[in-house]
Amino acid sequence: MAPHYNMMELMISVAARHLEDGKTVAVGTGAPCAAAMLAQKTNSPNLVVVFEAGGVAPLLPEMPISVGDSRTFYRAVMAAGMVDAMTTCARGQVDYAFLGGAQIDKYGNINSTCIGDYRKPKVRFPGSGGANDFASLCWRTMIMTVHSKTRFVETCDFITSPGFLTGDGAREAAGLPEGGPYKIITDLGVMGFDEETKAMRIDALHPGVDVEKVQSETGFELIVPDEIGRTEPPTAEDLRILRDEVDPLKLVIGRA
Amino acid sequence: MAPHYNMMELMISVAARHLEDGKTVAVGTGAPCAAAMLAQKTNSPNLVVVFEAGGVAPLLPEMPISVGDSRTFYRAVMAAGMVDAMTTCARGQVDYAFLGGAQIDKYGNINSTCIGDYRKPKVRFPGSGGANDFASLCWRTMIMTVHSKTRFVETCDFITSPGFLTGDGAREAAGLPEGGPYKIITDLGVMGFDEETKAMRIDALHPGVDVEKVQSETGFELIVPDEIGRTEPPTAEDLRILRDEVDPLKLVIGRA
Amino acid sequence: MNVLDEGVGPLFTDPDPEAAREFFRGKSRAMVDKRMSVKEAVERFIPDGCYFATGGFGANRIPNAICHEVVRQRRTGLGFSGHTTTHDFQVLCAGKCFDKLDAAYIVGLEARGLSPNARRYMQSGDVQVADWSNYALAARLRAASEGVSYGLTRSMLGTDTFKRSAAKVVECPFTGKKYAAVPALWPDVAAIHVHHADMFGDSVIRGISIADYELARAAKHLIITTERIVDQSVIRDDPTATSIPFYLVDAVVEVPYGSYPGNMPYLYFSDEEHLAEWMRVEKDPDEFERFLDHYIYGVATFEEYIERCGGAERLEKLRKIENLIAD
Amino acid sequence: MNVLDEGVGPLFTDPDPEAAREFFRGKSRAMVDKRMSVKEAVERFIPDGCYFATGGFGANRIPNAICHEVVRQRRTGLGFSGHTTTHDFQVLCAGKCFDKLDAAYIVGLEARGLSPNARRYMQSGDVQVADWSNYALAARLRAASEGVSYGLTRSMLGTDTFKRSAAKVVECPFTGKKYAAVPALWPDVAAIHVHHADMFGDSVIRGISIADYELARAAKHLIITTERIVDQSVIRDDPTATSIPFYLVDAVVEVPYGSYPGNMPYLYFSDEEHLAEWMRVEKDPDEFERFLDHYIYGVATFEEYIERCGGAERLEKLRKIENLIAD
Repeated sequence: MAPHYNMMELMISVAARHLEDGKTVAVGTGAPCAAAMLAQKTNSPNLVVVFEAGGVAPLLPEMPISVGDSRTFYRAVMAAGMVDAMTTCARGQVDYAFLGGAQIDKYGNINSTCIGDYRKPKVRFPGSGGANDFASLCWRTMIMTVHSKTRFVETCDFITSPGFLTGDGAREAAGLPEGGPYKIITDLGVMGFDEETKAMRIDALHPGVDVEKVQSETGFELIVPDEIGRTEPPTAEDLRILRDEVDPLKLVIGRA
Repeated sequence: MAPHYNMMELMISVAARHLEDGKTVAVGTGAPCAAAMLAQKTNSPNLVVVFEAGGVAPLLPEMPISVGDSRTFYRAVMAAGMVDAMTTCARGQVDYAFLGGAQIDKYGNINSTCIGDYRKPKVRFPGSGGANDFASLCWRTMIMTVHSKTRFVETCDFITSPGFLTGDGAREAAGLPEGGPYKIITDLGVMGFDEETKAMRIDALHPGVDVEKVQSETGFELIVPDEIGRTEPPTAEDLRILRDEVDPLKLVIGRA
Repeated sequence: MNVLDEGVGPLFTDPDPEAAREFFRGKSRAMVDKRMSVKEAVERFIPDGCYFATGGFGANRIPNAICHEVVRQRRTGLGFSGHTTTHDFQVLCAGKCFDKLDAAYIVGLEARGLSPNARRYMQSGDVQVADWSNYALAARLRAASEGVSYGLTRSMLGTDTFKRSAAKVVECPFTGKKYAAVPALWPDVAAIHVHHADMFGDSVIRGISIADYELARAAKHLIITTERIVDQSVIRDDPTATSIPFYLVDAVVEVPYGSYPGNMPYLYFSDEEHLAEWMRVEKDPDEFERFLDHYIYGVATFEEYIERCGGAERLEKLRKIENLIAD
Repeated sequence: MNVLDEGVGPLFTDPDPEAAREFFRGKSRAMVDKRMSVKEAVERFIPDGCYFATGGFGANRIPNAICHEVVRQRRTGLGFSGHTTTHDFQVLCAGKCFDKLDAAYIVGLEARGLSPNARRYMQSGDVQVADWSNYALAARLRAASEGVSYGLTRSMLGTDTFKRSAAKVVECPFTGKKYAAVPALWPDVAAIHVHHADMFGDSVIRGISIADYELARAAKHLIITTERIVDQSVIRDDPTATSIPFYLVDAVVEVPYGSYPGNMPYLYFSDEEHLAEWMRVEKDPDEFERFLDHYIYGVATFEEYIERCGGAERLEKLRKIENLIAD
């Protein structure tokens, strides 16, 4: 009998399994941080967590509120600065980074800047922060988001952070290093990107979700491969670690 | 009755008086360091001494042997790095720097790299070290050297560090910031540079030295202004400080 | 110079290294007592219309006493930038102090949500904006700190962030690789909050440095606020720990809890309740006006503000949270 | 890209950032025990023909145990660079280990004079040289550390140092100013001597850092020699002090007195008598051969070398000199 879990617990568990051992991950607050912590306690004990403001490999005592707060370098091996963190990405030493945003298009480009006219926006969001840097410089960017038509759009109002831009070869033409979006973990499943066209495809679906449902919540046509995986739900051990060790205050997993 | 002094003591005293209060000076080992220390204890208590390897405003307990040894940041206010030291020069925050070399031409260009064919030199010297950086980036470079025809040459075998290159406007044309050689303190006097042509001229002569003597020890024609100053010999107080406080082991002043 | 592409964003500051060198040439390196009050530091070094930058990261080690004073002195027409500006940005938006902005991260407070008043201000069209990434902004400061007029990064390429910046695309003369060339940023004045400093300005930061190493060197004038002023012997005992030397500094202001309600590593955690109150009252402009009258305009000093927020008792609680001490 | 001028010096390493990224992609970030002997570190990471760089500054905080082992293992055909290389350079010249050289400061030992043997080697024509300034070389490492293929400096312009370098003159796209563009330098391997490190490579340097922050990040492989290995808790107690994180490091070698006869700040001063002996014996090539047999080829380890130089008694004297303790 599978244990009961909520959607956030599922998404975090699925994200955690994508983080390979012996690699580096740049995380923000919330779910990505929980995913990295869970990975360290399960499949990837040697996963190295870094924060954009300078914290390297902290022993996180609790969830940070800010990617620059004290927790992000609590008993860290190094409390450096932003230039060090970002140039580590630029040198090719950061494998994964987690991004979020208000809009994402089929090439994984992300908008976190504004809706409407740039000069007098209908809605102004934070902008890049470190997101554009991570999306430009890390090997594999990961996105965790709810899946809806307002979020998965044909065209972003503003491309804050690069995915594959206009498709295959576009990153290289723009001067960006190899990299780009890797997996998008949503409340419906896991999206990936086609190796040739770099357009978004369905990789796997959560239990009980079908292709029609995903497509209906997406504002552009998804590639539907012949074989679509099923995401593995969190194990009892995943849930115990997540609830007892990673997020005992339920700051993240309590929200779902 | 003037106190007795040797040539090195004279040169150091003269150099010290050129270092204004509230300014920064990048020094090497030996006489320049002694000059900066003497200036701090006489005319320029707020002179800030910096070293190219990163030491800032140390309380020098004795003469350094290396511009990167422990003495250069003994009880310093900051022990930084070379990039910090050199970029401080580049930003325009270092006023004076002392240079040396095997050859110097009439525009104050300096050779500390080689004599003869570059690829298989007759004599190989250290090269730039930090000298080219100081000569390029500081406001006023100072040179302390013995005055001889083999040293003051028409053409350097190799221009390691820039003076005024080929004369007025040449630094700007090459892309160098404003700056360049300021005073050359030799065992015969103090040489400066003509404001218009940027060619070397006699500023002042040491007691007992005349124009003919200086010109005969110089491999190119010096500009001889109508008015030539006389260097002031070290005062008794200068000598006391130099001998008792700055260089009690006579590492520098004992050599002359 | 072949420029392959360029952003259309405004450039608010002069990237000419000669102008910066000339400025720095005239700035004294004398090791003199630079202690003054928050009020005096703002009066002397942050005039209307100047370009101001904050150190720290959002609500972490921010020079909040300076931000409050800028609002209290009703500064207008400033240029502004900072790294992941959250609460500092919120405070300056409250006073509508700036109308030119180099934005990297604005409006939001990270996990705490978005500031209603900052959004209103940024959606008003009253602020001229250039967008950058956090690293691009750091690279601009780094270039200035190096005395050169531009820096290089591979961030921003191919995006609207690039388009709305003032960057240009150039090619490497060795490899042909494309880079975003970002113009050096020399702020007229920066404020950085540190753990301790001597009266001359030699400063020590504990924990992450964000981009404050670069900012301290790029800023033409530098205000240091410090949790405590120490004798210079403390600095000279451990010169490895110094990241800001005195000759960069114009003002040294002792402000215990100067990052409040932000986090100060090792000393006090952020006051999440008070930050939540800011977010709540901002929803109603009238209520927010009363809030500002109570907490900023109606007090003479930052110490009074902290007093109104709960004073010593509150601070003791934040000290415990910071140090993971259970109540 | 308009190149206005370019040096004719050789470029020994590839400035392509993609090649470097690909290398670093494959390098593990796992926090594993990296302790090994000097012998093993040199065998594994410094093969014949690779490009090697030393940290420190001349005879200050140099990885001298590694330099001796490189000579003892009779490495040849190396590329080499370092900042104000003095005694480290002298040691490698003794073994004729390199034949490609990025020179900033060579041959001399600062106030100690010029090395006769290093001069002979450099005047032989057997070494291919590019000349740089100290800062230009640091800027090359810094560019590599930033993951870009070139850096900018206003040094070297207008001189033969520029001409004999591999730099190029480019123009700023914002101001038209000229800069020397210097190609990123990613050494195949670097060795840096530090005060303490944990077994994973997290390293702490006390005092000036020279260009070792940049070198540690630029080097593809990194050997840390350390005065002592500490438990990681020592590192985690004060993460602000760490300048080299474990993921940059390939080998951690505990070598007490590893900078001998060079200076190690706070621990021991340089052995000026022994350095003077090097200079003296170098005058006569035959005597120098016997000297090298005695001190390098004829010993199995660096510890034996130190023993032959006077061992504990000598080191105690250098400790006193360093700490200004009168005998």
